[in-house]
Amino acid sequence: MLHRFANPTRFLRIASIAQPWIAWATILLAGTGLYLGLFNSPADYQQGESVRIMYVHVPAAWMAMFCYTSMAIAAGIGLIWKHPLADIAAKATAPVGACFTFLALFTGSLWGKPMWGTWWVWDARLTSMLVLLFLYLGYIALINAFDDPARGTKSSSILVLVGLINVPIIKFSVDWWNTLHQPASVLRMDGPSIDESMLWPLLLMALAFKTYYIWVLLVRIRAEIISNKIRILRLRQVHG
Amino acid sequence: MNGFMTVLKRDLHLAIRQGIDSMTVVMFFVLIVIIFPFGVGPEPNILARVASGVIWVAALLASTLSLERLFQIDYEDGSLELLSLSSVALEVIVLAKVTAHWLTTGLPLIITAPLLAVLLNMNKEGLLVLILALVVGTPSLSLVGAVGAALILGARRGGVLLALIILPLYLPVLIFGVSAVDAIINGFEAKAQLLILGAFFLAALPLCTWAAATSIKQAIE
Amino acid sequence: MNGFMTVLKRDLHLAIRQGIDSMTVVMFFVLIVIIFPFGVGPEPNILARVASGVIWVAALLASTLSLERLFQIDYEDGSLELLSLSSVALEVIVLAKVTAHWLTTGLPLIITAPLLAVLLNMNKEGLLVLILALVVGTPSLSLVGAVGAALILGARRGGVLLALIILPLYLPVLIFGVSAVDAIINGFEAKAQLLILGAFFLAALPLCTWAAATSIKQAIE
Amino acid sequence: MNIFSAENLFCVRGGRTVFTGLGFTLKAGEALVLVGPNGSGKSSLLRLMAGLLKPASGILRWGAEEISEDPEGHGGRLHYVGHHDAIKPVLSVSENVSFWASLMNGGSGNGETTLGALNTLGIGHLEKVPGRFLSAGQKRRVNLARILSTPAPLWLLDEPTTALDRESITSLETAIIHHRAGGGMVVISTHSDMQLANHQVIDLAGFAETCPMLEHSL
Amino acid sequence: MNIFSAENLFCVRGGRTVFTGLGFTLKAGEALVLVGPNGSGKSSLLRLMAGLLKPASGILRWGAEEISEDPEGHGGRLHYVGHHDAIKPVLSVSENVSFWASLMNGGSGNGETTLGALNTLGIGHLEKVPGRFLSAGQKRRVNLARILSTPAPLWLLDEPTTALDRESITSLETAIIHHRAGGGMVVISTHSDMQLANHQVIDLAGFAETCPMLEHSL
Ligand code: HEM
Ligand SMILES: Nc1ncnc2c1ncn2[C@@H]1O[C@H](COP(=O)(O)OP(=O)(O)OP(=O)(O)O)[C@@H](O)[C@H]1O
Ligand SMILES: Nc1ncnc2c1ncn2[C@@H]1O[C@H](COP(=O)(O)OP(=O)(O)OP(=O)(O)O)[C@@H](O)[C@H]1O
Ligand SMILES: [Mg+2]
Ligand SMILES: [Mg+2]
Repeated sequence: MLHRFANPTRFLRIASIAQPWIAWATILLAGTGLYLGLFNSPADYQQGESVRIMYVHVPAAWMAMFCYTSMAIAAGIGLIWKHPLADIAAKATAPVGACFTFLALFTGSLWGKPMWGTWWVWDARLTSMLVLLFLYLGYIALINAFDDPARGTKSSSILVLVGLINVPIIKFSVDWWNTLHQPASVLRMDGPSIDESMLWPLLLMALAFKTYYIWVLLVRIRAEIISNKIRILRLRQVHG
Repeated sequence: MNGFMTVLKRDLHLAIRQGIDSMTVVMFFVLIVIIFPFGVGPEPNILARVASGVIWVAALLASTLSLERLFQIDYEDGSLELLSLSSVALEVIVLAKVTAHWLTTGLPLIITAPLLAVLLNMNKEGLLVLILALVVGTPSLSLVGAVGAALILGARRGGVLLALIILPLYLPVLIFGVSAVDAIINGFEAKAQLLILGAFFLAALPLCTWAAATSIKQAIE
Repeated sequence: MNGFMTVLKRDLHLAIRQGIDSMTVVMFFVLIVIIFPFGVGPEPNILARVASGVIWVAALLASTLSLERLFQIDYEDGSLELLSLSSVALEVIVLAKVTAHWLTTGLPLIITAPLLAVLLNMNKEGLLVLILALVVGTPSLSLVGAVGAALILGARRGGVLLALIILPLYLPVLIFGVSAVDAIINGFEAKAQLLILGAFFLAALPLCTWAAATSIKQAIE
Repeated sequence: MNIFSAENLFCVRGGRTVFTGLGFTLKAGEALVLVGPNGSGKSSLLRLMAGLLKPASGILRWGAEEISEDPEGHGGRLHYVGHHDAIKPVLSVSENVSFWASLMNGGSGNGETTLGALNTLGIGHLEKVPGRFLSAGQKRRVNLARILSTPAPLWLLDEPTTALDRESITSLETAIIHHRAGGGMVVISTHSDMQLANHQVIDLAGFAETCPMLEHSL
Repeated sequence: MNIFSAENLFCVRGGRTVFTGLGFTLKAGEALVLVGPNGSGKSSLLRLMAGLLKPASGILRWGAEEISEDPEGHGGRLHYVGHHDAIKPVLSVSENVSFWASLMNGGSGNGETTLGALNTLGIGHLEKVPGRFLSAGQKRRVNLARILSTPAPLWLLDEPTTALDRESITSLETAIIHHRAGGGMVVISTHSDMQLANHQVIDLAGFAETCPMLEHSL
């Protein structure tokens, strides 16, 4: 199954068909989600209007972890089955994931000021999230630190796999240590414990973030394939 | 097993011949700890409060710096290729080199740490737990660091890059190492933290050996 | 002068080609600053108290690590021999390389520092003086570091040894840099400290250039 | 009897095809010389043979077994001499050589064979000299002494004569004759002319791709 | 007319005497070949000539002037090729070469001469390739292109043929003939036989100390 998509020409064809659809889906989902979240949902009885940060913060935080996990899976596939496309997908995911992580940290801080009275506290959830940002940045630094791109890809793939340990730590940090941050109320074993008027816009936004990720991923993979082609063409030119 | 001992002996041999190496790491460790009061001011109660943290951070940094050359020199002079071509599994060789590294740098740090702790006004119970925590924690540092050292082989900016990669991974050791000491100082038990450090080591042992060996294999392609 | 510009341009060129390099140093700097709260505990008032010290110590370490390869790579690939054989005085070449180093690592540090200071709860006046002190102080770090980088050429344990050599020499910069910020925060003037930092730089400029050039000549014998 | 063979080797480096469709068969006692202009892929082929590099496609075999299936076993039966001499500056010449010997033999570096190997290459008198004091040619000879000090059926030598004087080249040639007489195989890349009796030659220039653009390298 | 000469050179390395009482005189257009077994001091002598190493005693002169009096001036009039090729992996071949040219000329690396030098050594087509993609011989050729791209009266070449194929050696020989025809001098250490017309030879083996232990090395 995988091998069918591993062929870059076929991938490029499928990608160019899928891309506009995904773009429209993103815009639609984000539009409805934002409208519902910002104008059509109640302010929280405890948190007031600042609760609306949630509609960006929570999906961004989910995506930060999701992107890292996908990156690790792609890197693993690239390492074991030597799939060039998987390597490229991992590489293309990193900056997106880093941005989501940054967004989660940033909106979290914004939210923290009214809620906890400070931009930042050094607790387990926030810290492990910061570590995640550094894992992303370390990956990006490592993949670019080699003269030979193939070397960079392999080295950084191993790094992602080792760093994967951090993801469960982020997820369960609120359960294992008592932190300021509130525990999971959507993604938990016994079903969500959040009011439906807030749940819906949240889920829409989460979906929008996901389609946005796929959209950017397609664009970046195509760009990467093309720039590789250019590199090879240049090599061919100079080597005569 | 024979391969393990041969490589371990050779690495210890090299370290002893080069004489000042573990001294250098210890001195760097001491230096960082001593430099710190210059930064935060010399009040004893603040110092005592941050003592365990400073010592752990210094140990982290000393370990990072000393790890940079763990495989680098063998890589550059062609030994690593030959080692990987020997009939001994690369994982065993990695383990032997990590052991040698810990014996020549981790151990001296553990021996020095109590002195520094006293200098920073740490009390006796704290001291004991600090040593225990270092004994359980520093092997993990060497193991995790070995992965970093293997990953950066052939990269352009070694030292800083290595630090960037492994410091985030060191954080669990730092957090539990410090909190073990703080727990005891504040009159709680430190057993849980020490157990977690031990578990971390047991998890790191196979994972890091594998990851380091794999990265070395692809570095010498 | 021409020789200076040629070498400066080439080093900047190399740094830009390797793109992410100064980013790496900045990230290391940020990481060290961030790691400290883990060690010393997260209480905001303690953090604010040690903020300037932590930032300076991190700058020192980032500078140390990034300096390791200042001459190393040129030494290993034979470029340093050829540079020293060119008709341009070795002192000029050293100065060009140090300038390039400061532009690609010192400057980014100065730009990042304010952000970190805010994270550690430093106030606005302190922030301003911190930047000023870094502007006057970091060139000295690059200069002093260059001497260390030249001294360790060909030594076996680069990174740690370098740190050991130059960190003590960095102490004056650290002390006056920190005390400038502390003075302002506590409502005093910081002018004296900044002037001393400036004087240190002026003294380091000829002295370090000469010392680095001399050690390079020795190293390539 | 040992046979070392390959078929249809395809080597890509830095996204560029270096050679394609290369094969060879080497029987016990035979020698293979790789020639070709700079950059034609001699070093790359030797690294493929050692298992240090993986071919983009094609198979290398020892007897009937594929070497990619047991890389450690393959490493144990060959000696590789590359561009770097793997000499530790702080260890003496004999310590340098005997470490590799004992790693190969599983722990028993034999002092006598080490000295014998050094003498064969005319550096017996340097036995106690630390590696850092050696000239380029002396280092190369120490590296060659390493492969003489323990037997292995397959020698892979990448320009082994670099920096060697005439006399050492002759010693090396003699050593190769002995090795082959004992059923050993040897693959050598060289620009200068070494004297080998009845050897096969592969000219790498003949296997260069005219069109280096590759689909699968993306 | 330029004369490069030395008398009574005495070289100590690692506490050991390498050679003593060595002298030579080299006039414009002349060539000097250094031969001798491994470790006899060829590389050391070349480094002495370049001013990279200081003799324990003895004097090197350019014309009447001692080179130790103006090391920078001496550095400016020579090209040295050692064991390392000084090639930056991230710079393209032509950037690598033209940096050295512009350093030598005080800021004006001429694109045309660079390309000319590359073409002379048959690597004009690699002009835009980053250094990291080069094989051993290609690197060596880039290093040689460096010395062709700016004129200097004295060439000091330490085993310049290392890793070169036959064709490149011929190009180098031709380049040396041109250099000498223009009044240049060249000193070469080599084990393989390069073709040079009427050159002087110094056999380093003749200058070795018989008793290598020296009081002053204590
Ligand atoms: C920089 C600071 C912050 C960081 C790094 C951060 C990080 C995260 C992460 C990683 C998640 C996903 C958790 C999961 O899926 O289990 C999350 C969820 C959440 N965060 Fe934050 N957060 C921050 C600040 C805040 C603040 C100040 C609030 C509000 C008081 C807040 C409220 C929430 C809520 C309500 C969720 C959804 C939990 C759920 O339903 O699963 N966060 N945050
Ligand atoms: N860095 C060094 N430190 C100490 N001794 C050295 C050093 N380099 C070389 N020697 C010694 O000096 C002597 C001369 O070495 P040199 O490199 O000049 O020889 P060479 O003639 O160039 O040999 P080769 O043909 O092997 O290149 C040798 O005996 C060597 O052991
Ligand atoms: N590490 C590398 N990364 C990418 N490409 C490389 C690398 N090493 C070599 N190449 C390229 O692969 C090709 C073959 O190189 P190789 O070193 O095998 O040649 P060679 O025949 O040994 O040449 P030489 O005679 O110069 O040693 C060359 O074109 C070279 O540019
Ligand atoms: Mg080669
Ligand atoms: Mg020599």
